[in-house]
Amino acid sequence: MTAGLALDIGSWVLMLAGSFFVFVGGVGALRMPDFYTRMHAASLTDTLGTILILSGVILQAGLTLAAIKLAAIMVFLLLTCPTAAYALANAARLSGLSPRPEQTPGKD
Amino acid sequence: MVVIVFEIFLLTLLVITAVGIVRSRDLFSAVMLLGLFSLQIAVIFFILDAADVALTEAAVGAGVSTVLLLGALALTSDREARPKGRRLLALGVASITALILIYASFDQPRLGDPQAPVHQHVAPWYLEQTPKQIDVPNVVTAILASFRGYDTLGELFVIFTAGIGVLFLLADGSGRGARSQLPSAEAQGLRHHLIPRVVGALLVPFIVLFGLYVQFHGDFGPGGGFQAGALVSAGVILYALIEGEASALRVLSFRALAGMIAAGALLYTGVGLAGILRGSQFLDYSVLLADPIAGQHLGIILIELGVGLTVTGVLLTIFHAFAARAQKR
Amino acid sequence: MSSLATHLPVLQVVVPLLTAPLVFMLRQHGLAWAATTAASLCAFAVAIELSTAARGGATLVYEVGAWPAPYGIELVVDAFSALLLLMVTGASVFALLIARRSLEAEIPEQRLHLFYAAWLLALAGLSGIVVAGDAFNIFVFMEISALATYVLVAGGPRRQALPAVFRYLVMGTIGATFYLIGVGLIYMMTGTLNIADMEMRIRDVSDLRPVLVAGGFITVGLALKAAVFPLHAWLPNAYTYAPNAVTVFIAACSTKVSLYVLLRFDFVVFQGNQAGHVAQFAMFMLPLAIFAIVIASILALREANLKRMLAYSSVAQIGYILFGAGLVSATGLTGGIAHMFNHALAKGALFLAVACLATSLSATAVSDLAGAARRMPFTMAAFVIAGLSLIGIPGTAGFIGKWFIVVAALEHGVAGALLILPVLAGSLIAVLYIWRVVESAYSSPAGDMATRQEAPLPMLATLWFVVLLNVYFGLQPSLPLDLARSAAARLLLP
Amino acid sequence: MELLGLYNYWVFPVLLMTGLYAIMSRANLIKKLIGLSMFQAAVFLLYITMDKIEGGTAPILQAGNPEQLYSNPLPQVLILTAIVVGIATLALGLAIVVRISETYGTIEEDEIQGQDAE
Repeated sequence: MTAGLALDIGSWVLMLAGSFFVFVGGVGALRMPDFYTRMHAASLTDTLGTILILSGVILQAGLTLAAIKLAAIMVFLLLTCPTAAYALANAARLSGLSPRPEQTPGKD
Repeated sequence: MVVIVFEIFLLTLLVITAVGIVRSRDLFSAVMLLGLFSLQIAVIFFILDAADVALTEAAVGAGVSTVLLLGALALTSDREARPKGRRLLALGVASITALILIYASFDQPRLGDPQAPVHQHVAPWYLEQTPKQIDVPNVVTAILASFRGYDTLGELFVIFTAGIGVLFLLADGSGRGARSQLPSAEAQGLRHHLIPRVVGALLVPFIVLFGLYVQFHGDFGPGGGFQAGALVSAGVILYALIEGEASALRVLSFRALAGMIAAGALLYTGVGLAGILRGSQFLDYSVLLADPIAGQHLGIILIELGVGLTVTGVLLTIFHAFAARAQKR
Repeated sequence: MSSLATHLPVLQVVVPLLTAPLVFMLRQHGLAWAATTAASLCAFAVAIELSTAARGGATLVYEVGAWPAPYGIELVVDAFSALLLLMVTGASVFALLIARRSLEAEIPEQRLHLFYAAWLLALAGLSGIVVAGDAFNIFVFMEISALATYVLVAGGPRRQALPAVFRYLVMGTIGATFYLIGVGLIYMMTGTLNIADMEMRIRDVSDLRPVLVAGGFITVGLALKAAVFPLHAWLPNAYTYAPNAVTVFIAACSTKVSLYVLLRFDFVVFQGNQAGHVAQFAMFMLPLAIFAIVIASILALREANLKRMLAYSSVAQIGYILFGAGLVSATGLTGGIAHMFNHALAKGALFLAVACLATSLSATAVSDLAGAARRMPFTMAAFVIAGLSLIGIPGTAGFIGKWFIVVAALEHGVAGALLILPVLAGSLIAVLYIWRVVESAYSSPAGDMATRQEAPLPMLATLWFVVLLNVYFGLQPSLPLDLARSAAARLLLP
Repeated sequence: MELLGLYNYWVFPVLLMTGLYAIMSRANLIKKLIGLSMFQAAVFLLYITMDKIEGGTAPILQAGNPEQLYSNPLPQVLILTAIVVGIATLALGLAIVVRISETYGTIEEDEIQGQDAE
């Protein structure tokens, strides 16, 4: 019973922490001054946040097939999220967007 | 209750996205928002217990149609000119029609009402008979492939027609000319970007593997030939983007794709005719084997395979037809 | 053979459907044409067989997959569908007989096999709609036929074909989606998709608003696809810029198949529930029909392009069919349904003549036809007879349907007599626009137009065969009339 | 609460008509096709809303749980087909747009009509 309770608490802590990071990422994407900083805020926190949330859900699921599937999704996200962020930033750089905030017109 | 609140939130978000799509003058953002729209609506479908539809909408709406739209944008232009006139007429027609539909809604059964006619007639029969007559856990697959298999045959031919149409309009029809155009610099895909290339190459086999899983696991969980076809072609398209079109065509040439398209369509129709030849009706799988339930299983696997083949073939053909057009310019 | 006979309703669809992937793989255009024509002929034979059975009063029902009716999909062939099947498969056969020569001039050789595959899919789609006994199945086959028809029209040699087909695609998809919404609302209120089952269960529905709105959506959606008067914007350009053989095929049958579904739903499904639904249908449709007859005829008269003139005339003729149906009487419906068949014959023959003209004349405008009669005397003679049939001269097929429609209107007394005026006006205008063509063609030629250069013999033979059919069915109209009578009786069954 | 159960049926016409508005009011052919996609997707929502049953789950039968309620599988099957029809229409429409762009050099409807009127 206490082990179950500990698992519950652990998973909730992980999920809440994850939600916090995702939320921060959202605020960052809204409040940061230019494209690169916004993207930076969104991508980093998203990767961390989703992984924390998924770990929490895995703890909830226990040792089942669902947990293995969730772990697979986690690995997938670990690979794709940073790659997508890189590709996005690279595409912006190639299309001539300068990383200096004073030269980029704000998003209208 | 929580689910309903969540759903209402998502639906509202959906409306906002829709308005954003219409207002955006940049077609590229409109296409991206449309992909987002599809993902949101897929989540709503999932909440409403339609797992198969959610999977398909995510694969098709957010995946395939976005790729096609981007391909078309690359060949045309991604800015929209300022529209002239006709807005009032459009607004009038749209509002009146919407009001008529809302007027009708007040007599409609509420969301989830177990007394609604759709839950009283026909549907209970499917839920009851599927274990007895077909014996697959996924009732959606049972209806799709067997009870209403004739509709799915039609669906297969719809996508077949689209493939023929795109080939007719965009390719030169011989299936050979396109290849000679390919090895240009642009066809080399993402070769010069190291990180996406490595990660992408890592993912391709898993995407194809997942596609095959969805193909053959469709009897038990969400999935089936169409979703599998969309996933496998997504894998191959990713491969084409990384390694260049020519390499993708080396794996699956235009000719091989055409063969897949025709083979899938013939396989499905052939299974249907086998029903007639064995003395029953068109598309009756029960007579395929001595045991009716085993016959149903065999029939469902075969026709899902046919759907998977044709869908993969058509989607890849369409992708290559658009891409080959780009190189000709 | 008797065992095969029970499978005829499904073979009607499966034969062209199965041939399409084969033709797609053939690549050799002569073989592709031969296979397409052979499959069309098979389908035509099946349709003849089915119509013989239907004329004997039989209704053939086929359960696909051997699943019982409201759960599985059911195919139903009765007199009405048999008549439509004859039109669809017949139009395909006659159009294909001229297609070989006609299409080679218009479409690059290496794409022809794709084109023939699309042709077969259009044929299978249209037949599939006609035999379907399930509302959703109709949607699926409607989309097969629609997509295939877009491909066929897009094969047109002039660049205007592309915007025309784009508009056709958008409006066709809106129409089909409206139909889908209507079917969804009925399904929501009845729980079934089978049309016969819907007819029974819709009587017990007490909440009427969704059913009423469903009726509206299905009627508007199908009217859009059938090019009923204010919603006909896609039709003239699509017919004008399509390849000539395709125009023969789709002008003869595609809009009529949508009208068929429209009549099925409005008379069979909704009539059970909506007291006075039929009256509403009449109030809504009769004015549209009259506008269609008068305005589209005038537009045809003012049109310079020969094919577009005939296309506007088609919009007007759809008005006649609806006019007959809108009178909601056995005679009126018989006339309307018979006119579907007879108009298909007349308009098919006219577009066949246009295809023959195009083999040696490059003219598309009516005024450029000067000397055509001297150059192609047999083609023009056929055009004149087909034109007489379109006008509705006694002794030609076009007369029969119009006669029944006039008689049905007179059954309504003075109001009916007034209603006839636009019908007669439409025929008079038809005389004028056909006369314009004839006058221009028989006027003295300019320069080298005087040399004789007829269309190739196979095309001419096909044209004359259809023209003679116009005369035959004008003198011996029992086949379409029998089928139309029992179709009308079925639609009016309470 | 009673009316909340109709929210889906109100969002459906709004989405539908947003799509139709885009088709009617915009001259850009790709924008029209985007509108057409939304227009079709809205109908999916209508059908899928019908399938939900209070307390039900996705219609994948669970062995050893005979009391479980399942949502209606039939609308889901219909919409799977309708999604395919939607993508087929979109693909064909885009191919036509690409050809129009090549022959006319524009994908704005009024400019195309202007060129043909000349």
